[in-house]
Amino acid sequence: MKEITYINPVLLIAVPLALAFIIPILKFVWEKSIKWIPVAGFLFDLIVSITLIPIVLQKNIIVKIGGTTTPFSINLVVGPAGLLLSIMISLAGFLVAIYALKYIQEGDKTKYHILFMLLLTGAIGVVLTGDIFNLFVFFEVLCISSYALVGYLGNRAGIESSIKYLIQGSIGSSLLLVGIGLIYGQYGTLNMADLAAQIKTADSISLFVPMFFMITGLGIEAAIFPLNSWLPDAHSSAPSSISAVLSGIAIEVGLYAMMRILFTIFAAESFMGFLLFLGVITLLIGEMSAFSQNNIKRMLAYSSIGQIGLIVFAFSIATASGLSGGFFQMISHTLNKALLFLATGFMIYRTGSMEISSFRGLGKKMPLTALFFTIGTFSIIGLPPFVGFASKFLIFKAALAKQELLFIILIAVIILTTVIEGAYFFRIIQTLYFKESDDKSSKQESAITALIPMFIFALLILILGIYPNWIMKFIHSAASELLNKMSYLRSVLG
Amino acid sequence: MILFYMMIFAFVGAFLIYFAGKSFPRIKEILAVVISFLLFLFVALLYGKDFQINYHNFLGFHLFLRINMFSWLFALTITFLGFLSIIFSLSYMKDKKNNAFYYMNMLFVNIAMLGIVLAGDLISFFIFWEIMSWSTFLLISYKKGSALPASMKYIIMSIIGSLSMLIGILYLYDLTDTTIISQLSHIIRFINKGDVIFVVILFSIAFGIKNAVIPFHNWLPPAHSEAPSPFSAILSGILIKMGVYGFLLLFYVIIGLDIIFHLTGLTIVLNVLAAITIIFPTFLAILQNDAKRLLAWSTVAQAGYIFMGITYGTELSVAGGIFHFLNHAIFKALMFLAVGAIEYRTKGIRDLNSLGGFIKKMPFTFAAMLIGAMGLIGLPLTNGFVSKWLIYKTLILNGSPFLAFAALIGTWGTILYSYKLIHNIFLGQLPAKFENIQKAPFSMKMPMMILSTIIIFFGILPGIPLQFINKIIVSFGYHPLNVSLFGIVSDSGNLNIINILAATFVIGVLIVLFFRSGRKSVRVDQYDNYAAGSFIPKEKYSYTNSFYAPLDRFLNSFLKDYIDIFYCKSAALIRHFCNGIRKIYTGYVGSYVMYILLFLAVLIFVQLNWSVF
Amino acid sequence: MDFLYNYIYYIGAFGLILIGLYILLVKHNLIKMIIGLSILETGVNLFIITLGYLDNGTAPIFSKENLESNMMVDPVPQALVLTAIVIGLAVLALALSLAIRLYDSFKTLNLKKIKEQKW
Amino acid sequence: MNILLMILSAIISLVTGMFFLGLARKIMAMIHWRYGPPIYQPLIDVIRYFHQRAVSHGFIFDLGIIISLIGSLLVVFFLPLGNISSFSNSGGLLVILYILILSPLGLALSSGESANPNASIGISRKLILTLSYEFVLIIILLSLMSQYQTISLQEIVMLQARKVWSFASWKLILPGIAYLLILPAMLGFRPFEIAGASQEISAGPSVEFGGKYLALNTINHGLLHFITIALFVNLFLGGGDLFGIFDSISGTFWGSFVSLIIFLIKMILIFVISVFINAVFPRLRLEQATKYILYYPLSIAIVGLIIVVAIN
Repeated sequence: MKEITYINPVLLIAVPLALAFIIPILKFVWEKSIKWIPVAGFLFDLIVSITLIPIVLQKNIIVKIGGTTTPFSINLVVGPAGLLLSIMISLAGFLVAIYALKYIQEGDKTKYHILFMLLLTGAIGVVLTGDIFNLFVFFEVLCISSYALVGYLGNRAGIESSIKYLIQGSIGSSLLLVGIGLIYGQYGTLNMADLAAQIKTADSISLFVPMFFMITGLGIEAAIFPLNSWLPDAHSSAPSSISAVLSGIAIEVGLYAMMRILFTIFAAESFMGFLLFLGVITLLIGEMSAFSQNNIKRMLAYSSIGQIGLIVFAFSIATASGLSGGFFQMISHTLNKALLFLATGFMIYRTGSMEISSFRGLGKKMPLTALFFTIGTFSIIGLPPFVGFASKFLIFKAALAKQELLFIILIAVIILTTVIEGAYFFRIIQTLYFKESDDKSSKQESAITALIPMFIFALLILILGIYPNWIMKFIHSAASELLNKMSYLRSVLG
Repeated sequence: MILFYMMIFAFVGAFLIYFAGKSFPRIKEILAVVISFLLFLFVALLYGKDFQINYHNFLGFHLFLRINMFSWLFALTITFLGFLSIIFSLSYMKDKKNNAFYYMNMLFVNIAMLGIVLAGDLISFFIFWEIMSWSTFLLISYKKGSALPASMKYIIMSIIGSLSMLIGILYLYDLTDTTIISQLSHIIRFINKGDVIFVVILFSIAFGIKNAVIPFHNWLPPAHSEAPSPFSAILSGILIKMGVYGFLLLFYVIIGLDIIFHLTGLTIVLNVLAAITIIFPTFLAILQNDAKRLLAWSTVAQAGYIFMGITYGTELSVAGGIFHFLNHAIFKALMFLAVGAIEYRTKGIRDLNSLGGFIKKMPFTFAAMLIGAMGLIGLPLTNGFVSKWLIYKTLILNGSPFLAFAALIGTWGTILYSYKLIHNIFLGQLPAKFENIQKAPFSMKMPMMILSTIIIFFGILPGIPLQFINKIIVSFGYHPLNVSLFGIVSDSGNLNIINILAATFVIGVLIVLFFRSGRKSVRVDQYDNYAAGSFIPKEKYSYTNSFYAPLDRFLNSFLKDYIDIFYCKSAALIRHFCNGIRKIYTGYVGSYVMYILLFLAVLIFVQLNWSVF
Repeated sequence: MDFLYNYIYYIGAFGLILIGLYILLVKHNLIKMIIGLSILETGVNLFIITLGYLDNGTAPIFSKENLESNMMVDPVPQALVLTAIVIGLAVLALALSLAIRLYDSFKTLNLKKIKEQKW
Repeated sequence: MNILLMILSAIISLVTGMFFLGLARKIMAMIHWRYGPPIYQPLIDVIRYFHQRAVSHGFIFDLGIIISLIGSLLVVFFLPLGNISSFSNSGGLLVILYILILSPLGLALSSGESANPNASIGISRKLILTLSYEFVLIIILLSLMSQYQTISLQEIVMLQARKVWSFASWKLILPGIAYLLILPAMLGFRPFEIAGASQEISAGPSVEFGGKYLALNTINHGLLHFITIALFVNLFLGGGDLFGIFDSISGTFWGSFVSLIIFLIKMILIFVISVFINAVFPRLRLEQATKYILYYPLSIAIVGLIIVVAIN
């Protein structure tokens, strides 16, 4: 068999990690350059990830570290699903890093950039790893850097949210570790494929208890309904660039890890019915809580909860089209929410307030920022021709393809939440464009380095909304990889 | 591909207007007029064509554009009214800031509606439907202030509707494996009745909301009255008729005659809804004191006529429904434009109680309004007469006198509110503050003139539009009507406009001659009135105020928009509930920890005890 | 007694975990909660160690000729715990430094009184 | 031929209308124990008005009254007078219903422009009153049209004429009664003399009319009396038919003549009854009148329609 040469995916993790630790050294050498390090790192990741696409579409890339044969070595499994997320992460990382060039003005910038890189490196590690303990470790890298970044501004809200997030997150990781321990105690392996091979179906209670521990642990990071109390605080108190990454990437990575464990390791079909409800409840609670918010970032944070609920719902349909819908919704949520938070960041910077009512007349003062914000909201509500429509469309289609009354009822609930979502987002649009502000100061657009990433996000939203077919093949293979446990096993264990 | 290029051209044009408007303010108006006129021309040139093209592939769905007689008629109406209202906007929008945004959205709405009627499959139908919804939202919000809650109402209703339609489309797709309209119409007969009814209900919510059928009408009055007037004309004239188009498409093209009227009870329910939609809004319109709100309620009522026509399901009624759509588009647009002209000259006053006597100041607008009102009432020799006649006739002859009663009494209500509108704006005393009101500018007069002419033209020669409509109903599977140039021939009562025209003309000439032969009268001032010796106060009060006071007293006690009140109450309730829900995020970490542990504990407990999973 | 003898480490580990959770659930003082977290993590670590622990087992190094692999302690959990301890330390350090900042801002460590971020 | 018939029916209606106006005054005078004016007095008045100077308030002031008269005359062509009918084939009852609108609308436009408060009040009252009796009238017409399954008035009259008596179908008795009950309101007689209340609002809509305007208004008034009663006679009293006695000569000139005479006699009878009612009742207030119409005649008419529909 002819070997295809490709860049080693380990670099996806290694390069940003190395760069992250170069930053403090560089600080003494050339301080001005440090803010470009994340840009370079994630641009590298983005390019590498994209070049890997054609290879991954044919077969998964397995990278073994630490020698020996598969179950006993630490390995990376770069499948379509993982690569898809890693592209999303590096894309978001790259664009948000550009945004941060001007946006991050206060505090110790060195620390910001280190933590930012660590956060996303952790995220890439989580999606690419093939080993549950490594998953835990990367997860902790992600979590700890996000605890710190939430409190980065050092103001009252940031510190408070950060400590609350830390407490809940630590409990989550402890529970995850307990779950990993329980699994290891039974099967003596940490390799996901090996575990999956040993666990044919999840039936005994001894499997369910670790599963529950792991779900709860990951669920905290994935912000599923009763476990998501940290999210509104953390996302609203962090700097907007970090909120964008947390909302667009961190929780989705948590969700991905959870789904990977559920689908690949446990193959817990019967649990999906429960997750279906959990997803819808998460959606409902998130959107309802967002409905009467006056703080824009809190509103966006609650909306993220809602979106996560929708993604959980889509994954829990547990069909190929459902999973495709879920992945597509992940992509669309990353783009939308990142765009919204980025636009909001400069709007808050401009008005000095997070109250929605203070955004009056910003449509005139910051026309482009307001326009991008509007595109983001339209997309997140699911209006064509934006990407949010395509993803919601896929989810509805997948749910209705089940042809069960239950799904029709759940979809009715989802419609209700979309209506609520529309209500609060359109209210902001009205505030931006159709309410006169008292302040008559002149036009002052966001910084150009902020507008470029926003523009790219908006462009992607529009293009993917009109031509969703371009990524459908990739998404389909991601969905089938996640759904089809056996092929995953075969690709890893050989 | 010409259709596709046309749409692309239009969208690009709309953007061009926006960006050109930023740098060259003059160009955007010219561009808007030219583009809308070209669209009208394109569509007009497509007459008689019948084809469909695949233009895009969206998530595995093939998207089509198609044109045939049915969509051509709607497309022509859309582009025509779009063109006229953009001309009207030239002066209406002249001194408003940010009108590039307005023109762009105006074109967006028109293109989206064009897309709806040209859509050859349900997915592109839905996509254009949604584009229409949000661009309409932006336009309704345009005037700020009280327009904001109105547009919120609109967009929320609209989202509900479009989502339920989306579910309907996907449900249908699951059953038939296609969304292409021409294929659906063949496959649909293999589906069982229950599914068809379910789909019809889902679609009916969407179309009913757009068409403002009664339990879904409440967005319309505020939206119509708060939108800029040229857009109100579009909104009332064609945008809500997209619901009509949808119903026609669903009932007659997709599902087909032989199935839809064998669904038990469905048509009865729809007809009763239509009757209610005629009566209540009519009487609510009488109570209104805001000119545009009055017209808005009238729109709801007239939409009820159209809905009645298309759901009653005989060839006469369907033809009448489509014809009434066309007519209503024309005369209601005309009336909104006339009110817009008043609003423009009075700097935004449209309160009927404070206007009056404008006939001396704006005679042309008065004439337009009068002709529009005559069409609305349906007086013979105007277009509204023929379409209403068709609907009444079939209702009576097919044994639905109660529906006919609703329709006929609705007409009398129409007289009352139309007269109130005319009287309170144009007749009666001219308040002193309006002494210096100017005539409407030419760019406002021109669309009004064209529309007025069409009203009379169609009223005298109903055969011309009816021939197109005949082709449409034949394509639905009906027998063609026996249409002559001046009316309709059938065995149970003919309609012949030429008789009426001739008689009117002769009598008119005779009476005028007779009248002129009398002693010449003297023009007097408006205050030179007979008051049985008493003094007529000036400026003290306006007796256009509460014109139908006795009726108001009588109706006000029980006639309210209960449905709107109900919706508003439930919205408030939901808001309250939502506010309560977020209280679970207490802010205390201990409780959050408790949630986490409870979640874990419940999962384990449930599995241990009942082995659910 | 046999049960207790066999499972004493597990009982101890889960006892610690439960104590940690109890503290997190009940205590309002941030420092106490951080202590709770620490206990929780210790419990988890102990639990994982126990998984690979063998009574009288030797280190998993083939230092003598006659060593069988089933007499060795499983090395993997120990590696895991080492990592976990490091992570725990990082979290603890971060938590404590945040606690200092929190006290600077709010002049209290009672989390019941620090509820600005809610709803 | 048709044109001749048209002219003929126009003349008949104009003359009868004038005659009705005179008759009403005469009968009222006799009830009051006066001599009263001669029966041709309205005609004299019209001629006299015509030569008097009038004030005009504007173009619509002129146009409205002309429209009003056109509307009234048009309706006449659609009404079969005995066997004479000119436009029976142009849309039927529905067209009549619609052209009936023209007359009050024209009047309302005309007096609306006069800017006289009394006129505005009068129109408002008239329209409201019309709305309320129109409820009843529509139901009555619908009962007939449902009964005979046609919208042509001519056919209804013919179908009824074939029966022995005009109330041939007992199902139509209730609608007939309802029509009788609203007849005074349609004629504008007391107790429904609300719009043109001369003592209260100076004859309401026609307050500003003088000279030739008043002349046209008077003619119009007469015509409206004629139309209202002719419609009733056509719908319920078999038109120009009397127990079928003259069936043998139908189709001939004499047959038409006799039927016209019978038609007119029936009309006069009904009119006289209405005038009696006018004489003995006081004027109601608008609310009272509306309530009355919406309670009694409306419920009778609805019951009638239900019966018709149920049996068909």
